[in-house]
Amino acid sequence: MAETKTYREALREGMVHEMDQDESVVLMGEDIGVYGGTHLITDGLIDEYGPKRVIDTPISEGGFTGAAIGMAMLGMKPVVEMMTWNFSFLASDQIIQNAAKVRYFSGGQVEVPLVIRGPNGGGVQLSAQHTHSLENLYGHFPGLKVVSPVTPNDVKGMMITAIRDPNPVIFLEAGALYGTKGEVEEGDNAVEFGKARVAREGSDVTLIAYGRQVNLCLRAANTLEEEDGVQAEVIDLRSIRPFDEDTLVRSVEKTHRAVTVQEQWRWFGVASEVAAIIQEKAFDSLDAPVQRVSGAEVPAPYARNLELEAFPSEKQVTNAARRALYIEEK
Amino acid sequence: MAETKTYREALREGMVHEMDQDESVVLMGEDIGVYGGTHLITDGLIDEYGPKRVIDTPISEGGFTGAAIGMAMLGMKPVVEMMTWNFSFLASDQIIQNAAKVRYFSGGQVEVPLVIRGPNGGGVQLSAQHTHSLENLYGHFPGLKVVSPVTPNDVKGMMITAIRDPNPVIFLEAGALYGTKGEVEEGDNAVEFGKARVAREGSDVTLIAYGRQVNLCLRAANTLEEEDGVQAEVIDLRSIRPFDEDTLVRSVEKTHRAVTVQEQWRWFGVASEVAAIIQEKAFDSLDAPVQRVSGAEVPAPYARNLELEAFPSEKQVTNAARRALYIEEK
Amino acid sequence: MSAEKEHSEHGGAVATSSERLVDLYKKMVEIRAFEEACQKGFRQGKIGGYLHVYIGQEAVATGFIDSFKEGDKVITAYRDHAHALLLGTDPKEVMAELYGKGTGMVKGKGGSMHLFDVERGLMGGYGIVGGHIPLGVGFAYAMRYQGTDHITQLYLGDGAISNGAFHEAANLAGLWGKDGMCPCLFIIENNQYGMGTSVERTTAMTDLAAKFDAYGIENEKVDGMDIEAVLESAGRLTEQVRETGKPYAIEVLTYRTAPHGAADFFEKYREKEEIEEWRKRDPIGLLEQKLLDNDAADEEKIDEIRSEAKELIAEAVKFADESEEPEIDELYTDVYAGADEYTGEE
Amino acid sequence: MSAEKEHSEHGGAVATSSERLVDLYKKMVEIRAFEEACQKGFRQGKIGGYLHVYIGQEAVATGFIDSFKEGDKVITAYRDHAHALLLGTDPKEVMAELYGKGTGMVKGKGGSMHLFDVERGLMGGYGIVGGHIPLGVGFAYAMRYQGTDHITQLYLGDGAISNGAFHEAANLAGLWGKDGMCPCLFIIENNQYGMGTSVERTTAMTDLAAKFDAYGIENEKVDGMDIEAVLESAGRLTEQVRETGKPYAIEVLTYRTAPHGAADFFEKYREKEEIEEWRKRDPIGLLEQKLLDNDAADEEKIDEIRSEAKELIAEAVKFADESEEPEIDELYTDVYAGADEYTGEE
Ligand SMILES: Cc1ncc(C[n+]2csc(CCOP(=O)(O)OP(=O)(O)O)c2C)c(N)n1
Ligand SMILES: Cc1ncc(C[n+]2csc(CCOP(=O)(O)OP(=O)(O)O)c2C)c(N)n1
Ligand SMILES: [Mg+2]
Ligand SMILES: [Mg+2]
Repeated sequence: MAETKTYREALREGMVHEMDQDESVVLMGEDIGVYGGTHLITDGLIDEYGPKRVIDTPISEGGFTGAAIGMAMLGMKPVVEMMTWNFSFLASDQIIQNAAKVRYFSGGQVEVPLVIRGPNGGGVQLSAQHTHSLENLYGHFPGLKVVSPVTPNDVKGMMITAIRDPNPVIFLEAGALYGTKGEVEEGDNAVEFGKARVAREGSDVTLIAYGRQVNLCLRAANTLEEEDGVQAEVIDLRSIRPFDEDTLVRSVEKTHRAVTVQEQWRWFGVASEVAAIIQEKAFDSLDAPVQRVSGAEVPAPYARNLELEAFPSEKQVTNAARRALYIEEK
Repeated sequence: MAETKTYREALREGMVHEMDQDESVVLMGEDIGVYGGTHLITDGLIDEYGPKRVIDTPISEGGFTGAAIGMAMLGMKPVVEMMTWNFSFLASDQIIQNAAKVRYFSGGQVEVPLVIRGPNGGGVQLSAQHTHSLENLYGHFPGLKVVSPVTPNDVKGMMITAIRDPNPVIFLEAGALYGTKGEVEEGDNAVEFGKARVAREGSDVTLIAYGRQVNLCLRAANTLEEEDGVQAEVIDLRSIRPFDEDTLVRSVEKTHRAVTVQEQWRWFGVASEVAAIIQEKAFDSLDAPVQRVSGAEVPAPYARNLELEAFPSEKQVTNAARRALYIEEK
Repeated sequence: MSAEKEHSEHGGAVATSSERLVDLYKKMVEIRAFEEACQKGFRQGKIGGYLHVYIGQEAVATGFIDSFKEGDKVITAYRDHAHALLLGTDPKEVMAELYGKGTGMVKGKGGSMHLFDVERGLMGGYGIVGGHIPLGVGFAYAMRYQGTDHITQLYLGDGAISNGAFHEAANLAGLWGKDGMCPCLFIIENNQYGMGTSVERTTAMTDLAAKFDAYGIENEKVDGMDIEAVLESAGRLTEQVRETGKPYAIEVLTYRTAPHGAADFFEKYREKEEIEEWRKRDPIGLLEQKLLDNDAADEEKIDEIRSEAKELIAEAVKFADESEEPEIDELYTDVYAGADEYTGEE
Repeated sequence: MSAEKEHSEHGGAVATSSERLVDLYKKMVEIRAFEEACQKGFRQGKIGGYLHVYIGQEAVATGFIDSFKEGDKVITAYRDHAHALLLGTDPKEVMAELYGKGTGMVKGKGGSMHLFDVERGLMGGYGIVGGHIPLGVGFAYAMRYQGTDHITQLYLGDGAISNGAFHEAANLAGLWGKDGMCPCLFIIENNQYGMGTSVERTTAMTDLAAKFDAYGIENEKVDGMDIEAVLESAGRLTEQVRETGKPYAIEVLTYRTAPHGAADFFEKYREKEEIEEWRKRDPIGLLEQKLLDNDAADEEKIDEIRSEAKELIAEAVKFADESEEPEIDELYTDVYAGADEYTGEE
């Protein structure tokens, strides 16, 4: 059974599914209760579950994330809303120094079953301070898991998995896609972490992305088929840590060419890691360098024309694929 | 004229050199004044320059880094000591959201001539919360410059350049090497950012590192020469952002093989970027995949044997080189 | 900002000259007209991103910037249009910024949340709640270090007080103030809500001025709907801070009658009646009544001011609308200062 | 921690039974002996990393942990050996941890700064100043949410108060306490220095207890060198926090007569005379004098206690020294919980 739902509805459904099964699941964050949530993900939940399970917090990302870590250490399962991931630098000490490591430096005496979720990435003219894609930043640290679902079905299923995971999970939502629709399985559709998804099969070149750039790659794949007769395979990584190297490598062994696309900045980004992995594990299969497409190396600008220029475009992706295929760019 | 000095002395000399020339240079940080500095870098300077130029701060990394950004915006040149970079997560919002971006989102109306300096990396059993190598983290963000000098001469010359730079500079010192000695040029030995240094010439394989792993690579290069008759070239990146792609690529065009070494964790690290660049820009020259050597994927442990196991070893480097050369590992 | 000021011997509020009040009224009406035009521009899709207007709070910045002297600095969060207008930035350039145009005050790069006019003392416009507070304290130190008598006017919201950045910066200010090295006037715009969270739901101790006791910073409160009361505090405290080099904090009780942001429609967190009650104390309405009562202005004068303001703002909107988007190459400028303008792509 | 407690009707300090005082004396002497052995181990190169001892402050944790009940939680920073010993962890396991051995209480993975004994209520040992405070507040919420009457004893230093993490956590505690959801006792170990910075050089307002006023948290002070005074506060406040679910803060005035860390030799930031003055109020010395004065113990008893403590710690050192380093495979365990134990290397 599957129904068409928005990303927003599916995400909320995942949380509600676990709240109904497990009293230890609580939600925390700024304006998630009385206000209804800035992105309306949690709208109405305070009425249903009460203020002890849907906890409105002051504007203190470090403090309430730290408190949630403490709760998790005692067996609660907090789901913290970072109103946007842009504010998470203020909680980064708690996330990196405590959540990611306390299990290790306690010699395994505690677990931190914590989810921190919120919209990641830009696209709606929020400018420099409100536009970041932080998957590489958090993905760097052992102890954390980092996921980035793009379909409504995945966002529900991965939220269910995230809440059940006994480790801290950085849950990066495609903020620009809250309103997009897709089929969502009813009930428990838990999606395992660490398994990439082949979003489109193809034989000529592999396009690798995650989050909303997956949709961009799918559009680019269509264009490549129409304009160049090229069959692109599109891989949705879904999970940044753990990371599914096998699916990538298998695809490149078939296609011999790869393009990796990210909204984030190029340097030390996910695309760099993908390129490094492919050249390492599929060196002999590669017929061309792995091409990277990234955001422009500037803080995000406000003006619409500049913003559009700053993010990866379909044209950049198709041209990167063409370079990998040694055919002329358009 | 050059004299033999410790890394610590050379670093301090760089700061003093600029303080003497420019009243707008001030030092700030925890215990840098009366206490003498946790690592004794600034010992005695408060007596010489007074408490208005050598400013002891409370334990509030975010607050004083932010204040330093404000000072810099009005034309002062603060050099902030992060007692260790491990505490910088608490200042990351100020560094990333304000220092790196305020020039951009003010439309170029301000400059932020700020240096943030302190020891980076581990090695002395400080365990999980006090052992980080954050070059990729800060290197990701446009608006920042990030450097990582390893020789005494470079630490002085790059400090001089950092203080003169009108942009925020993340100055990552090789904390474990404060006591090591080397030749240091007298006077103004400013070292340009963005130029890598060939620390050893060789023709068979390129070893790429920065910070204290450069020394590890130099040792590995000697071993490779002795044991395998292999001539390794060693490149010290020196500057992570800006980054010198040319020197790298030129070297690999000569050696056809590369190993990149970092103390930091593998995922989304500098070594991944190096591998991505080389496969991109020297694809046809490469005779083997770029090999990466990184820290173990665990929070840093305390016990000495575990810590030694967690950091890159000479053996890992020589074996990585052997893999790149398709000769047997030892 | 040239009108003469009259202070009582004892620093208490005294009647302000009619001419000056009319001038201030004019400013507030202009701000209101500007903000209403913004709301319209947002609905029309001409303004993107986040938009936070100042409706209901006009007397605060108007009153304090009245005491601004050349060389002083103003820094605030994202609710920053009024501050720019009061410091003298042409409304055209402000509106063009919001429209994302190359003629905007920061070239279309920042938008509503990031207004800067450094020449006039406006040091920004910041989007991370609390994040600007340490900067303002740093300005204050720098200005004393450089031997001037300038001060920072540092505006912050009630919501920002819960943030660690506030705490660390206020503590530094108190400490540096002991040596006369922190001429910083903290102006807490307590509009009683941080987004949808009332002050009572943000902290157990709701006396925001008194929070500065913890940092050894003297503090007081003022009614932010009464421009004369604000003026009195502003004049007195600005000069005190300037003289002593010590920080001071003033909690200004006000209310935003507009929603938090332009995209915030529901306002489930407060009652319509509450908004209505506060509208009765609208700072523009109160001043208008006072002007009429005291014969400082008649209905005709009021109408004239209102229609002049409308016209001024209409021109700004027209200018913004007709301006060009930034040149596409502007994407890559202003990342790094200095000759190299390095953008990370060698 | 089984000795009987005697409280006055009015919550004031009353004479504590002799037996109990002797018991507490013994604990403090053991802690002191342990810490001195640590300093020696550090000089010998047997202990690495950072080492922070508790010498001079023994009465604080000893007094408060006396009121600890099963199920309660203790959390502190890196100066944590005493807390472990008082909660009942075998000194052998504590010392083995510092020696980086596999028999250590956290398997040699954490070292001095990261002692945990979760079964006994010790929730750690943290190295980032202030970073543990939000965790302790979270514990308190969780324990009420789970329907227990346990409380958090949250220890923090004077230096930590300047950090934003303190501010945010204390504010949350005050807020949650309004609903009885935050049974957290903040114990400020004011040893007057954060590393080399005295409280006066850290903040303009040095009354650390009063800083909690800003969060609506009741607070008071106690002399941390006088074990009886500490006991009285501990007993009364622990039960009050347990009953009300509201946080409370107590500033405990104490002094570390040892250097900040074992590698900190110079101590340029304080006068030798100051240290000498405080040594006269050494909590162990004061209690010893009291025991002798009141005939609660004679010299012989004292000697016996001291030599038993020495022996206990000597055994711990021997155990630590003779234990094996952790198995090398332990490097990769405890990174992730759950079946997968994923370490990032597929
Ligand atoms: C650190 C951070 N957290 C959350 C937000 C989202 N946010 C924007 S405005 C706001 C409310 C701020 O309230 P207040 O300081 O009272 O200012 P006001 O909007 O009332 O002027 C919040 C939570 C943010 N911008 N920064
Ligand atoms: C965030 C952070 N900044 C700096 C340090 C370095 N440091 C370790 S202990 C210390 C002093 C802390 O003083 P206090 O809180 O009074 O505790 P005490 O050492 O006196 O017990 C400092 C600055 C740190 N560990 N964490
Ligand atoms: Mg507000
Ligand atoms: Mg202290």
